[in-house]
Amino acid sequence: MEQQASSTDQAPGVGDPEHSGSLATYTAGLGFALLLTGASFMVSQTDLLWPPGVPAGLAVLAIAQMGVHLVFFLHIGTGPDNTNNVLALAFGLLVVTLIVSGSLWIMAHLNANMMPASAVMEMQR
Amino acid sequence: MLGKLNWHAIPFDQPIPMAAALLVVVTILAVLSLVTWKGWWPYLWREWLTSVDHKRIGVMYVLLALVLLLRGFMDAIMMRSQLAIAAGGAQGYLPPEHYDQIFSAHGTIMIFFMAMPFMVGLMNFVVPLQLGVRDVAFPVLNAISFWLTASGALLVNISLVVGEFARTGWLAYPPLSELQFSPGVGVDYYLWALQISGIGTLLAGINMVTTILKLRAPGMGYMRMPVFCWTALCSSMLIVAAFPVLTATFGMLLLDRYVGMHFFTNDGGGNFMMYINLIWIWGHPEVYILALPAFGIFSEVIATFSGKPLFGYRSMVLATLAICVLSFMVWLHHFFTMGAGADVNAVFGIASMIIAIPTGVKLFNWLFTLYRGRIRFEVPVLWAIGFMVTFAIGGMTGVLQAVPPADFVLHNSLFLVAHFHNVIIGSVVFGAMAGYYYWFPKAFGFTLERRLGVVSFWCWLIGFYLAFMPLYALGLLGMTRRMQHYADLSWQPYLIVAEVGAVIILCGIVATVAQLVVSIRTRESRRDLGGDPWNGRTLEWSTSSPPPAYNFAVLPQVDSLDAFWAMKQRGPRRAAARYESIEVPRNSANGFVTAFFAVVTGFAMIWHIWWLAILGLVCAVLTLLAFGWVERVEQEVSGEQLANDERVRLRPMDPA
Amino acid sequence: MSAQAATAGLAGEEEATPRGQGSDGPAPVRIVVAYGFWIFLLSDIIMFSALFATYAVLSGQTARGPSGHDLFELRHVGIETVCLLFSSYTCGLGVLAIERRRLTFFYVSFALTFALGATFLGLELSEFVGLVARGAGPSRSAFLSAFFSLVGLHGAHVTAGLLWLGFMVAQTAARGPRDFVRRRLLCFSLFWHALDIIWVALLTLVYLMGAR
Amino acid sequence: MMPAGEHRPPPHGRFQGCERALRLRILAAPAAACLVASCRQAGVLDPQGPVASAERLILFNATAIMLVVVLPVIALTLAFAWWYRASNRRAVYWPDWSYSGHIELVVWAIPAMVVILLAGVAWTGSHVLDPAHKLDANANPIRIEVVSLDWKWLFIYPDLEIATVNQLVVPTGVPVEFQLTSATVMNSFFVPQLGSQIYTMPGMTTRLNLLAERPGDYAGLSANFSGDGFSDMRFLVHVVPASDFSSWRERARSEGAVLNAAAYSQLARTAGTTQMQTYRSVDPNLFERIVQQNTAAEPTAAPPKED
Ligand code: HEA
Ligand code: HEA
Ligand code: CUA
Ligand SMILES: [Cu+2]
Repeated sequence: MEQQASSTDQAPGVGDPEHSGSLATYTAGLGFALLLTGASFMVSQTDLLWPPGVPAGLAVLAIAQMGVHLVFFLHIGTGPDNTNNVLALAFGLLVVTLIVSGSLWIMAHLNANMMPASAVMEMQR
Repeated sequence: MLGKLNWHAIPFDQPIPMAAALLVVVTILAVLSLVTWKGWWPYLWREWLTSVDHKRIGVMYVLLALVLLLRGFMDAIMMRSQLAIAAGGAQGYLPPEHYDQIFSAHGTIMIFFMAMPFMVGLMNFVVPLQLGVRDVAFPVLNAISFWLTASGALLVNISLVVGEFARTGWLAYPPLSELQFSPGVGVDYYLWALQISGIGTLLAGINMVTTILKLRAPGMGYMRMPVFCWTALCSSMLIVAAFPVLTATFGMLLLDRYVGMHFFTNDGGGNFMMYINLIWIWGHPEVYILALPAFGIFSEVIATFSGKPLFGYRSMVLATLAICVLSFMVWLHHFFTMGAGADVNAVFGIASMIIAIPTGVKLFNWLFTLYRGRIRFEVPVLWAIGFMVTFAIGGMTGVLQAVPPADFVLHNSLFLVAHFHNVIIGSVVFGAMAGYYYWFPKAFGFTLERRLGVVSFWCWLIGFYLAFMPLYALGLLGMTRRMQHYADLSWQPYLIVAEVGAVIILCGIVATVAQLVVSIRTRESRRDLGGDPWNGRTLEWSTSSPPPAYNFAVLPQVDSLDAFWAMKQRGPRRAAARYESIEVPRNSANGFVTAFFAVVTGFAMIWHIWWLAILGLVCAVLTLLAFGWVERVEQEVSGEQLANDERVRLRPMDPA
Repeated sequence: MSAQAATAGLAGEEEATPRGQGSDGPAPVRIVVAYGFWIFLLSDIIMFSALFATYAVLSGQTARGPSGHDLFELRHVGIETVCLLFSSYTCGLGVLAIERRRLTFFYVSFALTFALGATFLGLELSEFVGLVARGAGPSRSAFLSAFFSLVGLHGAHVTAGLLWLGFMVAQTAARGPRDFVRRRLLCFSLFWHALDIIWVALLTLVYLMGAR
Repeated sequence: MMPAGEHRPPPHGRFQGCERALRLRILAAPAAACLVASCRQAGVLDPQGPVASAERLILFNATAIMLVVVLPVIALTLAFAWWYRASNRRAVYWPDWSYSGHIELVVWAIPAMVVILLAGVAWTGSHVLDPAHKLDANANPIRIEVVSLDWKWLFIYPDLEIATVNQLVVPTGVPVEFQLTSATVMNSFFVPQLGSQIYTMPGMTTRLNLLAERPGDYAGLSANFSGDGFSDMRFLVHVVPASDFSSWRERARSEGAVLNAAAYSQLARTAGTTQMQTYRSVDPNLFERIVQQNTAAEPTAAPPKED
């Protein structure tokens, strides 16, 4: 397991400085992140966006920001040297999606089927 | 000062647990004094307790699993005996408080401390050898993983003597497991033991994934990895993805119990359906975490002893990956009867059935590996064939329960109990036994006695069918699980047959133990000098038995599937022209010491001894930091020494 | 090495295999370590996702107690967010600095990271204390149990991160920017960035959606 | 449940009459042969209502569909293992054979076909036999509210204003609409001969629709472990012709105690099972109050509520 330079596979955040992490990428990442955060606050605090659309808007902004973090801070790219990292990430995201969306779907059905009428009223407060 | 702990925690007034506890304590003391008397401590400490060699750790995992297999079986036979007599008005010999602890402990131990360590142990031992590398990615972490698992097992067994174990079933559903309904320490033992060992398992999974993806012999592309490595990879990926959910779920239950939160309580807006949902998000993948490595073992065994490559390697890999992903999409089939509604039930039911497709493909591929083979009936093949037959039945009853309307009448009945013993024993236990026999010579340098192995197999097979087929019938007759006694006398004959089956399994266990003893005593006549006792196909057989600490003096060059088979076709093995020096990791007490403090912390938390809990935690963290402060300098093995070793090793293999 | 990789590629077995993967033996330590840590981070994110799901399910269960709308102060949360984002930036700069062996720059960056992280933590703590003082503690309702646990778990990670940061600075000072030290700094920075990602999800789901 | 340290063995030995009948039935048939459907059985294989009949049929169908594949697999496993044993010199040996596109195709296709068929059964079955799905019948349905308590069952007939414990009396041919909850931990309401079980959960109401076709006594039970007294948490389902049902109702109306808040509280607090019992009148809102969990009848050892 000696250190060798010939290998071209990568791990997240690793790489020769010119290649992945540089002052420019970090600064750009910070800029994007601040911008997206600001947008999120704006969307949630003002009525610029059609109110029923706000959750969707917030979700999109959050996903975009996570993407920014992954690319600019964790240097997860799509190059051939990154396949393993991306595959692992994809598997993780699949699991997270299944857990969250599956749970919410199941629990919504259970609650809808089981709440006595009065409790439904109360829940909507 | 001592929290809730006092002398009443020890059940002096109850003869059965006392006797069992006494037996355990006496055995432990006997072993400890033997070790002391023989002066084996330095050797044990140096070679085992602080070892970071993946082979040693693998062996310790398996040893832990075998010991807890015996504990789990003691529970099983107590349950079977109770149910054989507690019919009609009879109450049997175990009152409900004990019976409930016993089935909870049996399920917990068998899954977490028998099946898991067995599979993780075999993966640990075999995977680096099959990949043709010198160790796992993180050897010290590996030791920590093992010792944390052992810590959990220790805590569960302490509960036998000090206090009590959970009486809530092996998954501790709230609200029964909430403080309101289970005020004792039983559930806390359960939770802390599983939290601690769960972290160990998670770390082991991370280690294994990294090893398989990043450390392979030169030339070993993905499509040249042995199938066992593929199944180990998928199983470990499932560990990495599922165990965090378990940790979170137990964490929430702990917060409910310790600081009065309301995640799953009946009051305060809690919703225990969420616990059931989360625990099965972990629970269903868990059964494949156990089953996949077993499938891998059978793939290796069937190919080796049929003298043929595995049929349909690509299909096999694809099926494994499919099972890995699908197993995260079916969890609701464990609570069809909660009332989520037709659409939800149907979707999850169908998703469950879809798993039968890749599993069926595997079965067919094994079948066609046997086809036109030249099968040598060594013991592992017997287990494999027993598995194929048994698992087909158990899988079928699983699919049956995946049909929601059928499950409405089968859920929680003994039919379900029969299903899961059918698949678990049929795949995991049979697979573990096959792997144990198959790789034993690699680990210890001599083969196991064959005749007793055959006896053990037949006892298990017959005993299994007698013990569990009647449960299918009983389930259909309306007998539900976790009953301490029952009114219906017509059930008794079936339960007596089941008891007989368990006793026959006991004979199988006796044969296994006898086999081990006999084999050790007659090992000289069964030395495995060539390192390849079964005419194997994969790289673990290319090194000596037992392998040197560094596994391979020179990393093998891989240019096809079944790499070692291909090498053998090319002619006898030769020493390399030149040996370069290599580095092997040094021993580390990190794992053992950390785990010691983990046990202390867990025990203190269970008994609400807050100062000790904090002390234990701080010490555990300090241990990690202290070991992290120094740079680990690996140990070098020089080229000359390697050349020397290799000369010695190759001598008996030399055809000339 | 590379010639051999080429022949393995020609064998047609593994088109999907990236260069340097499997076909030329074990990966270098640095990559192994970072990859293992990446897997760990993914598992951590999955653990959070279980808590997120629980929070989403329980967020309406206020047991006639206060709801998010009554409790959350977005200005506070905005400052916390900015602290975390800037700390991620300084952390990244610190790692760049150590890779170029510019120690002073490294220490300054990490000191800033620590300060920003500690500010975040302080703000979070003051929020928690305020809630408890108003009778909205974790045992008040299922919603608050889920809130405190989810946000608290992130806070616990930040705390662990700060301890680790301190340890790493001490180790760098004592050992210099050696290979194993830099490997660990790399892992630390991955950890710190991942906490940001979790915070983004938390900010959106808990605060921005909850405060409406 | 019980305060820690106090272990009261639950009483047992109820349902003597029912048991005797079963015993006679079973003694007549050797145990192992009983799986054959022709032999009269209690349990899932002896359905007494449309739901249970449909579920048994699905059980049989699904098993048969799968056996079509599983039996050949088992037979081939044994046959191949036997024929290709190393000592059989007549068997052909192909040491390098490991791939055949045709076989691969078949190998994926066969289980896939079986699963497609089963998936159809599962989809329609889930919908038609959804426990919340009301049953079609000529008679007007009867509503029954079910409460699981610590190791006993309370049945409230809200329209008749009577209640029973551990005994459920229903008329033949009349659809029964159950609403279920629990005043303690989770249990599962299950009458194997009538079909589908469903969980009972505190603070929630589940729904179940069943129908009994023939008069008789059927065993009911909790199918989800709920603590020390679980094994005795059984009840008797007494299915009677419609005329008998009305006379039972009249009798129940005139005898027994009243199930008011105090009586309920008494019943719920007594850990352990009790005899079968009927109440001649019941507070019409009791069920709703139990679901709301404000009956002041929390089981023992309950911490004080916060609100
Ligand atoms: C891996 C999992 C596993 C295994 C192997 C077993 C094995 C057995 N189990 Fe199982 N069981 C469970 C998992 C398992 N069980 C679970 C999860 C539950 C549910 C718990 C709950 O309800 O919450 C359960 C519940 C359960 C019940 C309760 C049923 C009920 O609810 O009413 C019963 C009843 O008898 C039972 C019986 C048995 C028997 C007789 C065996 C036998 O097959 C035992 C076989 C014997 C051994 C496994 C020991 C072999 C030992 C060796 C080979 C040692 C060799 C030693 C050396 C070489 C040194 N089990
Ligand atoms: C190693 C463990 C293991 C394995 C491999 C399986 C495999 C399967 N299990 Fe099982 N299961 C458990 C362990 C396991 N299970 C445990 C422990 C429980 C209970 C936990 C508890 O409640 O305590 C349980 C419970 C359980 C339930 C819940 C029942 C209930 O609570 O009411 C269900 C329901 O769908 C189910 C389904 C399945 C299915 C569809 C498979 C499939 O993967 C099976 C696939 C295999 C085959 C089908 C056979 C081979 C295929 C062919 C020969 C091809 C042709 C066949 C067809 C196309 C059908 N299992
Ligand atoms: Cu169970 Cu709502
Ligand atoms: Cu499952």
